[in-house]
Amino acid sequence: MEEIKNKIYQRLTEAFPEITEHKLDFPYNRLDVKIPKNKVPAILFYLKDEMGFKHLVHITCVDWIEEEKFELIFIVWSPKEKVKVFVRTELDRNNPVMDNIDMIWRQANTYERELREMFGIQFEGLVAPKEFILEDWDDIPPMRRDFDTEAYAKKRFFERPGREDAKDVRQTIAERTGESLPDFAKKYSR
Amino acid sequence: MDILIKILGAVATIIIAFVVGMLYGGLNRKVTARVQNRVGPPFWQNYLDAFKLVSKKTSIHHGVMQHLGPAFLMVSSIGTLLFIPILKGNNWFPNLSFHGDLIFLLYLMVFGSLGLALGAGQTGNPNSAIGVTRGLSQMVGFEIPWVMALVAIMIQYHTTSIADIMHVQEVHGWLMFQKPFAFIAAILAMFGMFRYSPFDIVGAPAELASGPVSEFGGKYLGLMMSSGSIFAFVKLTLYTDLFLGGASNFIELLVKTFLLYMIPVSYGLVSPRYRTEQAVRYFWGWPSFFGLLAILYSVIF
Amino acid sequence: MNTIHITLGILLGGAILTYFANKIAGIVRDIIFISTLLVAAVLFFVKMTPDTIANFNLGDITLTLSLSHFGLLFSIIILGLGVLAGTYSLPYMKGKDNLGFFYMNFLLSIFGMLGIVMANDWVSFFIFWEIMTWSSYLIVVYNGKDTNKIGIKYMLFSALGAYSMLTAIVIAYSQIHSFSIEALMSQFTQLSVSYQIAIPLLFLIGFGVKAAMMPLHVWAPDAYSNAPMSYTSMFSGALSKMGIYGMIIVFVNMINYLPHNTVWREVFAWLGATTAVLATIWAIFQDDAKKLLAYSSVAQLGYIITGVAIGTPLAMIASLFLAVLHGIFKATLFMAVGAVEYRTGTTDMTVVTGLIRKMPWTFLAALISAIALAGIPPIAGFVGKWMLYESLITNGNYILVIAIFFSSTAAFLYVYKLLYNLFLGQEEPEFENVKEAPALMVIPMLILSGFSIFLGFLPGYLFKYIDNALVVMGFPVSEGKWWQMSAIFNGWGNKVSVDLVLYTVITVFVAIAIILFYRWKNSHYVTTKDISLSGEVPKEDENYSFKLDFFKPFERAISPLLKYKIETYYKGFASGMEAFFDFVRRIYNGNAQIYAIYVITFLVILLLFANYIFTV
Amino acid sequence: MVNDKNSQKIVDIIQNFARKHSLFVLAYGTGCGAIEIPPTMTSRYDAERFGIRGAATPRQADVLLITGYLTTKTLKRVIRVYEQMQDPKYVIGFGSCTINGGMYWDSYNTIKVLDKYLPVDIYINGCMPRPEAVIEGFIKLQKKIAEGRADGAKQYKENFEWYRANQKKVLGPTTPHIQEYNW
Repeated sequence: MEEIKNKIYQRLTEAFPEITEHKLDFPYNRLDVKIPKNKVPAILFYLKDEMGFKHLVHITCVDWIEEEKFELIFIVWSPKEKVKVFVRTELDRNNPVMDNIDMIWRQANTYERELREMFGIQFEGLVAPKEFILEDWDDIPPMRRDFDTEAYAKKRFFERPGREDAKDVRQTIAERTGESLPDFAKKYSR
Repeated sequence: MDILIKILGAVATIIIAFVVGMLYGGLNRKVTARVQNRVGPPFWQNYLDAFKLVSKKTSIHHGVMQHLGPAFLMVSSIGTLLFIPILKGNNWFPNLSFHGDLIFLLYLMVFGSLGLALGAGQTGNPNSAIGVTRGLSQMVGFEIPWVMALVAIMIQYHTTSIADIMHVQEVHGWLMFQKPFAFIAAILAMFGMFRYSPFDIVGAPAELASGPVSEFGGKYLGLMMSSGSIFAFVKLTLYTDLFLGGASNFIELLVKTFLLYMIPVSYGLVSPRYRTEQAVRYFWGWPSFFGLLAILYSVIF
Repeated sequence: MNTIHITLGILLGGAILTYFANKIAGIVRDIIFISTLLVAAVLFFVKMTPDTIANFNLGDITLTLSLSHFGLLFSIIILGLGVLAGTYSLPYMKGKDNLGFFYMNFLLSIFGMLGIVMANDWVSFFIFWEIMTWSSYLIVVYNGKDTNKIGIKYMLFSALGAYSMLTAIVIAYSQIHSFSIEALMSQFTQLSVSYQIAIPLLFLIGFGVKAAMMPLHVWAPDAYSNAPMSYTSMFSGALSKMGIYGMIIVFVNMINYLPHNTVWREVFAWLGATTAVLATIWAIFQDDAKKLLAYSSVAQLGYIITGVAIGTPLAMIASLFLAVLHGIFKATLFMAVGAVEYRTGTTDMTVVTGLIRKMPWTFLAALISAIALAGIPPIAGFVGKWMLYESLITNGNYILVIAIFFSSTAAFLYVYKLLYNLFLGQEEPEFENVKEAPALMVIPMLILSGFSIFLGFLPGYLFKYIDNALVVMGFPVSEGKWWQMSAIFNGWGNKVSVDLVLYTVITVFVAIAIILFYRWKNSHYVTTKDISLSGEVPKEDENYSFKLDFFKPFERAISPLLKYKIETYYKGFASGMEAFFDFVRRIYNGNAQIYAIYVITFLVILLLFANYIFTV
Repeated sequence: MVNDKNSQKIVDIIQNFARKHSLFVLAYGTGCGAIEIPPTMTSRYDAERFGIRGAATPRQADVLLITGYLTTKTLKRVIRVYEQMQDPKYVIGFGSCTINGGMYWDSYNTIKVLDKYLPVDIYINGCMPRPEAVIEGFIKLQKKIAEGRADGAKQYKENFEWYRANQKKVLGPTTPHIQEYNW
C-alpha cells in the first residue's frame, strides 16, 4: 500500500510541482495533498482522466476561523488502486470564491450547492437553484463557526421553560416556575 | 298502495344491502387481521367509520363533479341492486328485476366507475387521474372474461334474464357445476371487480395516496364507502344468482354470498400486487381462455 | 312542381345566393344561409308526403326522385343536423375568410345528401353522391394545415368508391337495361352468378368508403379532424350515414338473395367489428381531441356496419337506431370540441385543461353525449347497444359479441380522456379569461343532448320511424315484438324497461343529492391548486394535471397487439398507400387544369363506350 | 328537534363515540419517530383493534401525528397538511422533540415547542416512545374525544391570528404565502 501511495504521489508531484504540502502516513489507503486553488480543477482532471480516480466521494469544507481560512477538501477514489486522494486547498475566508468543477463530475453540483448554502462559498459559474435545503435563510451561513446556533435558536424559536440549556430535564422540571402563556394555550401545553 | 309497498320493499332492500355489505367489509378486516395474527378491529368497525365520515363537520369540494361523482357511484350501486332478484322465485322484494337483463346490468355497473372517474378528475389531483387511468385499464381487462362467461350462460339457456337463469338452475342444478369453465372465468374476473390484492394498484395508498379518492373526505368518502359496500353485496348476490342457484331464504343468501366473498379476500391475502399491464394481461390470459372454453362448451353441448 | 322540386330548388338556389351574397355583406350571407336551411327543413317536414314523385329531365335521361319512409328516416338526420350545425356555424365561422364558399358547400352537401335519400334511379343517385363528395371535399381542404395530403387521401378514396359504384351501375344497366333502383332489385336474382357477386361487391366498396369501413377508412380521421368542426358534426353525423344507407339497400335487396349470403354477412360483420376494435384502440392514444373523435366516429360506424351486415330485424333496428343516435351524440361532441377550440384556439389535449368552470354548458352537453357514446343507461346510447348485443347473441355471433363488447368497454377510456383533459384537471392561468361559448353554439348542443336523454326513456318515438323505414325494405312490422314505447325486447323474450331505469336513477340521484347538499354551507369550494400533495402548494405557473402518456399502462398491456397490428399492418398499409399516392399525385397534382383534363378524358372515354352503355 | 339542546347533546355523544372509535391517522412521518408507527400498526401491537388505521391523504384523516423533530421546512408543510384536514381533527405530539426540543434544543432549524404553532391535543413523552406508549397516548386521546374536550381545531380557529403570527415568526417574513385557511 505504501508503495502505491508513493507512486501516486510521485506522479502527482511530477505533473504538479505546485503541491505545497502532503501527508502520506495516514493509516490505510488515504493520501493527502495540498495545492493552490487555481490548480484544483487541473489536478482533478488529471486524477480522473490520467490516473483512474473515477469517483468523486465528497467535497467538504473546514472552517479555520483563527487563520481566516476555509479549507476545501475534494475526496476522490480510484476503484483500481483502492486509494483515496484528499485534495485540499485554502480559500480566503473573507472572499471565498472557488472554480466550479461540476463539468468533471456531474454530482459535484450537489455538493457545491450545499457548500454555497452552508458555508457561503461562491462557485463561479455554478448553475443551480438558489436554495438547497434551507428555505428563506436570512442569517450568516449556519455551518460557519462564528454562527452561534444556540443564540439563534433562542432568538428564533419558542422555548419550553426548563429547557434553556443541556441540563437534565428532570431537574429543571422539579424547579419549574410559572409560564407566561395565554390561557387557551396553557391548556394545550403541559 | 301497491306502489307504496314496492317503494318500502326497495328501501328495505337498500338498507339490507348496506348493512350486509358493511358487515362483510368488517369481517374482511377481521379475517385479514386474524390471518396476520392480530386481534383486528371489531366487525362493526365499518359502521363506525362510515358514521364518523358522514358526521365530519366540514368538507371541501373542487367543483360540481365532486358532488356528482359519489352520486353516480351510489346511483350505479342502488340501480343495480334494484334490478337483480335478491331471492329465488322473486317472492321477496322483487323490486325491478323483471325489467332488466344481464347486459343491461353490465352497463349499469360501469356507470359508477365513470362517475367516480369524473369526480376524481375534477379534483385536479394528479394521483387521482393516474389511479383512474389504471382503474379503467384494469376494467377493460376483467370485463372480457366476465362477458365471455355471461355469453356462455346466455347462449346455453337462451335467455338473458337473471330470473330465468335462476329458474334453469332449479331444473338442471347449479351452473357452478353445470358450466364450470364459465364459473372459473367469472370468479377470476371477480378478483379484478373487487379490487383487492393483487389488483389493488388503482388505489395503492403508498404510492398513489389512495388514488381516485385522494381528494374525497368527510361525507363524500362516507358515501363512497357505503356505495362500495352495497356494490359488494350486489356483485355477490349476482354471482350467487348466476352460479350458485340463487337463495330461497335470507340465511342461505348470507351463507352463499359470504363463501363467495371469501374467495377474493383469501386470494388477496396471499398475493402481492400486480402492475396494471400485468393485471390486464392476466385477465386476457387464463381467465379469457376459460371464458372461450365455456363458450365452446355451450356451443357444442 | 311539387315539394321535392321546391325543396331541392331552395337548397340549390340558396347555395348559389349565399355565395354571391358574400360579396355584399356578411350579415346578408348569414341570413340567406340560415333561412335557406330553415325554410327547406320546415317545408320538407311539413309538406312532404312519402308518395310524391318528382321528375327531372336531363336530355334523354329522366331522373326520378321520391321519398320513401326509409329515406325519410335519413332525411331527419340530414335536415335536423343540418339546421343545428348551420346555426352553430354562424358564430363558429365568424371572421374566417372565404365564408361564402364554405356556406355554399355546406348547403350543397345537404342538397346532395337529400338527393341521395330520395333518388329512385342510379343516375340521380350517382349525381347527388358526387355533389355530396365534391362539396365535402372542398370543405375538407377549406382550411387547416397539410390540406394537400389530406385532400388527396380523401379524394382518392372517394374516387375509388365512386368509380366502383359507377362500374356497378354500368354493369347493372348493361344487364337489365334500366337505371331504376327497383328494377335492379327485382331482377337481381335473374342475373348470372358473376354479376351477382360483382355488383354488390362494387357497391359495397363504394359505400364502405363513405362509411369508413376497415380497409377503406384511412381518409376518415384526417378528413374529419381537418374540416371545420361545425361541418364535421355533419360530416361524421350525417354524411357518413349515406354509406350506411347504401349498404342497407345492398344488403337487404341483393345479398339476401345470394346463395351463400351468410358468408358475405360474416365477412362484413367482421370487417365492421375489426374497424370498431382497431379504431377504438387508436382513438385511445390520440392527443388531439379532434383526432380522438374522428377515430371514435370510425369505431362507432363499425358497430353500425356490423349490425347492418348481420341483417336480422333486431340488428337492423339496432343499427338504424345507432345510426341516428351516432348522428346526435357525435355531432354534439364535435360541436363541444369546436366550442373549446373557438374559445381557447386549440384542441390539443395536452394543453387545454380545467375548462369545466369556464364552460359549464358545453361540459354538460359533452358529458351527456359521452355517456350516450359509452352506452350507459339511462341515456339513449344504451338502447342501441343493447339491441345490437342481443341481436348478435341471439343470432349466434358469439365471438363477434366479445369483440364489439371489448371495443365498447375500451370506449370508456377515450371518453374519459376527452372529458378529463379538456374540462377537468387543474385550472390553468392561461385559460383564466375563457368564457362560455356563444348562445348560438351552446343551444344546438343542448338541444341535441336533450334528444339523447329523451330517446333514452322514450325510444319508441324513434323506433316508429325506423319501423316504417324497415317495412319499406321488406321487413315485418316490429312494433310490439322488438320494442314498445319505452321497452325493448330481444329474440328470447327478455326485456328492459328503459323508462323505469330513468325513474330509478332520478329517484336515487335526488335522494343522494339531498344527502350531499344537507348542511351545504359546511362544504367549501377550494381551487384545484389546493390539493393534498404532501403539504406542497403548487406554484402559480405549475400545473400538475396528468396529461402525457395518459393510458400508458393500457398501451403497455396491449403492446404486443399494437406492435403486431399497427406497426406491421397499419404502417405497412399506410406506407404502401403513400407510395401509391406518390404515383397518383402525378394525376391529382393539385392543378385545376389537369383535373379538368382528367374529367374531360373520362367523359371522352364514357362517350366512346356510350353506344354500349346507353343504347344496348 | 336538532336545535334542541338535549337532543344536540345526545347527537354529540353518539358522534363522539363514533369519532373515538374510528381514528384515521395521517401517514405523514416527520422525524425519526415515524419508524415507531409500523410496529404500532402491525401484528405485534395491532393498533387497529382500537379502530386506528392509516389514511393516505389529509382529506380523509382525523389525527395528525407529529412523529419527532420538526425542522422549519417541515413545519411549513405540516401546517399546510393540518389546514387541509377536515374538522374535527386532532394533533398528537410524539416524542420529546415536539415537547421541548429534545436533543435538538439548540438547533438552528428545529422548532422546540409544537403547541405554539399547532394546537396539540396529546403529547406522548419519550425519545422515542415505544409502541405501548403510543397506544396509551391514543387511548388518552379517545378518552378526551369521548368527553368532548379534544377541541384543538376549534381553538385553532378561534385564535388563528395568534397561531399565524407564531408561524410567521419562525417561517420568516419572506415565507411564500401559505394558502388562506378555508374553513
